[in-house]
Amino acid sequence: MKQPSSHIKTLQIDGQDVGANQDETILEVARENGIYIPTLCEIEGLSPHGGCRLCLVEVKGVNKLLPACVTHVQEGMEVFTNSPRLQEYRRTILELIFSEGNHICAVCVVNGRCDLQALATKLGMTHVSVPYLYPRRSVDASHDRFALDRNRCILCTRCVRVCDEIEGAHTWDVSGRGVQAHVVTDLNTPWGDSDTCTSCGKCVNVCPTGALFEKGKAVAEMSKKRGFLPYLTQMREKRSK
Amino acid sequence: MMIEELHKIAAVERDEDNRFQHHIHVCMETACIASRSDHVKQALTEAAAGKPCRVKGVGCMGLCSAGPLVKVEPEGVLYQGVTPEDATEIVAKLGDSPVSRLECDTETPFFKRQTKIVLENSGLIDPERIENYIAADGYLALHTALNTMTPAEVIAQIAKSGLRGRGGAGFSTGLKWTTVAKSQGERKFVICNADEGDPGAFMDRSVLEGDPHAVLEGMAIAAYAVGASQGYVYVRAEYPLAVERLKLAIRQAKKLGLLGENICGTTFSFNVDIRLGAGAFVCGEETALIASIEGKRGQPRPRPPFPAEYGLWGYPTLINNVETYANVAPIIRKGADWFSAIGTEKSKGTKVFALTGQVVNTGLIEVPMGITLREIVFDIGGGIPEGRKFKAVQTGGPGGGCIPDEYLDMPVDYESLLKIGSFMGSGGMIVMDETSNMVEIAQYFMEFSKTESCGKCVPCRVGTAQMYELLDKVVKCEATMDDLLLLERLCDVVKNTSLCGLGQGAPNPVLSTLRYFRHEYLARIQEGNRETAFVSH
Amino acid sequence: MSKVRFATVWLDGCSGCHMSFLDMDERLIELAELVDVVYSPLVDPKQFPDSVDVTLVEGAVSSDEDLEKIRHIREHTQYLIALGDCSVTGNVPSMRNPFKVDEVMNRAYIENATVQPQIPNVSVPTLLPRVRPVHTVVKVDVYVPGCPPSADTIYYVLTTLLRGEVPDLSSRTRFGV
Amino acid sequence: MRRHGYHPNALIEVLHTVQESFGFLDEDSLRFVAAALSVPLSRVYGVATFYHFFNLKPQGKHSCVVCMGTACYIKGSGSIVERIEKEYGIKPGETTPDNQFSLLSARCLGSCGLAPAAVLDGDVAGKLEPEQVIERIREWTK
Repeated sequence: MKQPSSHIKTLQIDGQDVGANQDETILEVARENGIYIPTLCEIEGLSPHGGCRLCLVEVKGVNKLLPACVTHVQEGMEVFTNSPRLQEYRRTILELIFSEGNHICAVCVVNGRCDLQALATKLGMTHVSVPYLYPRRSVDASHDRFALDRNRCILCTRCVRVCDEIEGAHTWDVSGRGVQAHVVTDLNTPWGDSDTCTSCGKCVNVCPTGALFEKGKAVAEMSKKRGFLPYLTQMREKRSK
Repeated sequence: MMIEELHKIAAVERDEDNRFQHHIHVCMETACIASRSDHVKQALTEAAAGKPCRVKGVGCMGLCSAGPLVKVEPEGVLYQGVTPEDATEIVAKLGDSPVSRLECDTETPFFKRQTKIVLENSGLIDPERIENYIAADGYLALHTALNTMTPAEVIAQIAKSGLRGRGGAGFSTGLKWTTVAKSQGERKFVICNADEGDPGAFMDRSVLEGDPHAVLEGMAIAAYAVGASQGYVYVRAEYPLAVERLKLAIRQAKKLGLLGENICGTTFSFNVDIRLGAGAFVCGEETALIASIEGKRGQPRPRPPFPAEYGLWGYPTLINNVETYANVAPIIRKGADWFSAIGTEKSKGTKVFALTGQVVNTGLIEVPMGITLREIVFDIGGGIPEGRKFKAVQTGGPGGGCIPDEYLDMPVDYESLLKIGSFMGSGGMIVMDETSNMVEIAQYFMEFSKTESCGKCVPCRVGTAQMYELLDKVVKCEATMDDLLLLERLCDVVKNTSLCGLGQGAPNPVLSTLRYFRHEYLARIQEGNRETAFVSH
Repeated sequence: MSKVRFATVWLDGCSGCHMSFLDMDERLIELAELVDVVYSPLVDPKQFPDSVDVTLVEGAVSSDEDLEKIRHIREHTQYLIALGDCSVTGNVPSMRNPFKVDEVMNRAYIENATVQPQIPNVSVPTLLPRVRPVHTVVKVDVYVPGCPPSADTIYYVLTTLLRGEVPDLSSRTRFGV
Repeated sequence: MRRHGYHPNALIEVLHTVQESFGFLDEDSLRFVAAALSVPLSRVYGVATFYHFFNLKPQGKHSCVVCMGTACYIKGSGSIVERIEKEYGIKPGETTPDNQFSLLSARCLGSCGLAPAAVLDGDVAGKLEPEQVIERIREWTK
């Protein structure tokens, strides 16, 4: 029998034997094999962030939980993606996210098309058992076409990353820290006044919630178009070759 | 710099010292300067003018609460609470019977029970003079390593000594060095973590202020061992004196060819730069510290890859803390066997602690690993003031725990502390007596973690805020048993799902106080229930 | 077997959940065979009875009156069902929570009033400092999110409970809707 | 800035220098730093607000930094802050309306042996009582 190349690793995910390239993450391999691991800050085409902690998985012999989005596969790894403990942790993390902002799905432009809302349903979060924090957060509607409602921002930094890595403008960044952290444009100056923003709308489309949205859209009217992201990444890779 | 030159500098310095019959050492560290030891030194210098007596500023002598401290050698008389007005009298009584009203008894356990490696020079040498350090065998280890040992032999010595990281987690230093040495990279870096952020901890500040060259020498040896040519000391901006002394030390070492190009006549080159922190506790976490040196927000990133393989600007990077580096030169100089004879089976050597809180002797101590908490608190620390009762001792900072009296006889080492829900941490040791309320202490630490959370990962960012609110309810007697259950659930989630050590450790003060002082939580909850019951009927 | 004693209440909400309840249409007749509606905005009694088997709660707890009501109801109900986002999360009523009650009142009754600006204070319940989801005040047995939950969802929840089973809502409804 | 070679990595060092010279970081200097180091504006802002050492608002003429480290906390530094709050109506991080005096808190001054400690206009003082601190501040604000 032919020895497998050292670039190919074999491992088990939820009892299923899978093969993977050595530079792949657990998340990528799981997806290729139709195994679902919940994610929120992660989006294909952007660098990983590792902040939402929803993709944490158990690996046999490792006493810490590992984020599937950044953990690379290893030979003989035994991964468990959906233990009762992980389900419980994920639900609590979702509850923490919901408690942190002011997420009122009923009056949100992406109601029905929101990644956060979909996860709550999928992971069986029926209510939020931690107290709501009800922060008082500001809205920036100074841009002609788009608006930012920080009440719905979950600090996944997809907007920051897409603006930096794909558009190259780095108009967005995170300001402050801890529960006070929030996204800003430029020097915390109005988005509409920004000289660096190209109004390309990439941030709006990658935003998982209704925090960034197109103006003129009413409740449940906005859907996010994300096809551009894998396309642009692919085209750029081609050009640089 | 050749070995002969090194010996010559040492000889000249010793000769200079020998010209004086008496030496007066004045502590010139932040805490003593705050009690105006700078004025004391000035007055002593004036009083000693023209006499066979030399006045010199030195590092910490340990008993910070009794400052300003002044020591007279060779008699070994220690004076406490000295004022500038005492200067003439102290000088006049040299060689005579000491000034008894100022005298501090050095025969007490506080002085007798300590074992000094890291602090061997502290209080003896002038930190602002490299010659003084050299006269105390300084830079001999670097010379030995560079000229008589291969990098692999240096690492082998460190590994054999059993030295473990003094920053808190206790990772094997030898193993860390090996990983960096093995990692491929066109450049490598050595970083000294001096972002001592634990409240109630000042070991690293004292070492940097009292013996900066010991740290630089340790870094240089480490750089030689792992193959790095550039080092950074990441130090808190809140420590201006430490920064100043470090800057001076780097300049002096460069001038003598002990840092810079072709050190000690070899091909080895190593430069050190200082990077200032800017008030972010999370930057003590190594990946956050690296981000900060790179000029970014100090947010940690998931590990692996570990900095040893992928660190500063993507290059293999060795990060150790101040105290770890300060152990290196003595180990090379005196041998791994000497070092590993001190301490316990798994925790070798000594540990420096900042002993503070409700204890008679507060200050800086260095003790062998394996000493009991009782010895530290009651013998060295002199017990609890005003006859009050001991309640707990907190170690490990905001990620550590409160240890009750039932564990006072437990040996202090990495494993034992972990077993009882605390943590070695960097060395803060805060004693609490019966007047301390443990729920409030837990809330105090949670406030710390909440404010210092970088905000990157959800469990730490939101979880610490939620736990703080729940603790606040308990403190105000407004919490229910359901709140307590929720608090415990959040502790579990935050501990196990947070990205870095800050979040993973944040629940520990709550968990340890719940474990040992649960009745204090319950009392406040019952108190609250009684009040509501009263209102509703 | 006697019929299940059934109630619905309407706290701070828009009544949309009750409308959705009525949208069960002909299935209401089927349910009426199984339950006795002993208290509801849809029926006559003004006093919440002493013992009720199942109560559907629409709306969040916003005023001192809501608070008193829900505590009383909880004491006299076996199964309490939080129906709809307002009772489960606070939803739209809770959008005032980042602000102080005074600010909200001023905005609504003074700044934005075109005739006779004045803050109502006679024979209206006092607002609580914060709108609260029902489960933060009393124990809730079943959560039915949705704004509003569909008639199908409500029908499913009730029939499942009446069969003595625990409803699984994971794929049937969500926040918002 | 020349000293730091106009390198984007030097952002924090440069911000330290700017704050040392001007006392705080205003919008103009942040813009200038961003342009000179070729760092995006939002990153400069993100970094400046991440670290508590940096101030984006001008500070009072005098300052009192009360240590809130554990040792100081259990020896009553909280009552010092409370006393100042009561007397001057400002919380840690705030400045009196006349810009005479800023109250700040520190995580740990590393002077735990002298708890409770504070830094009064740059000098560390230890074993403080609330009244002692108030007296010092009164001298400033006379």
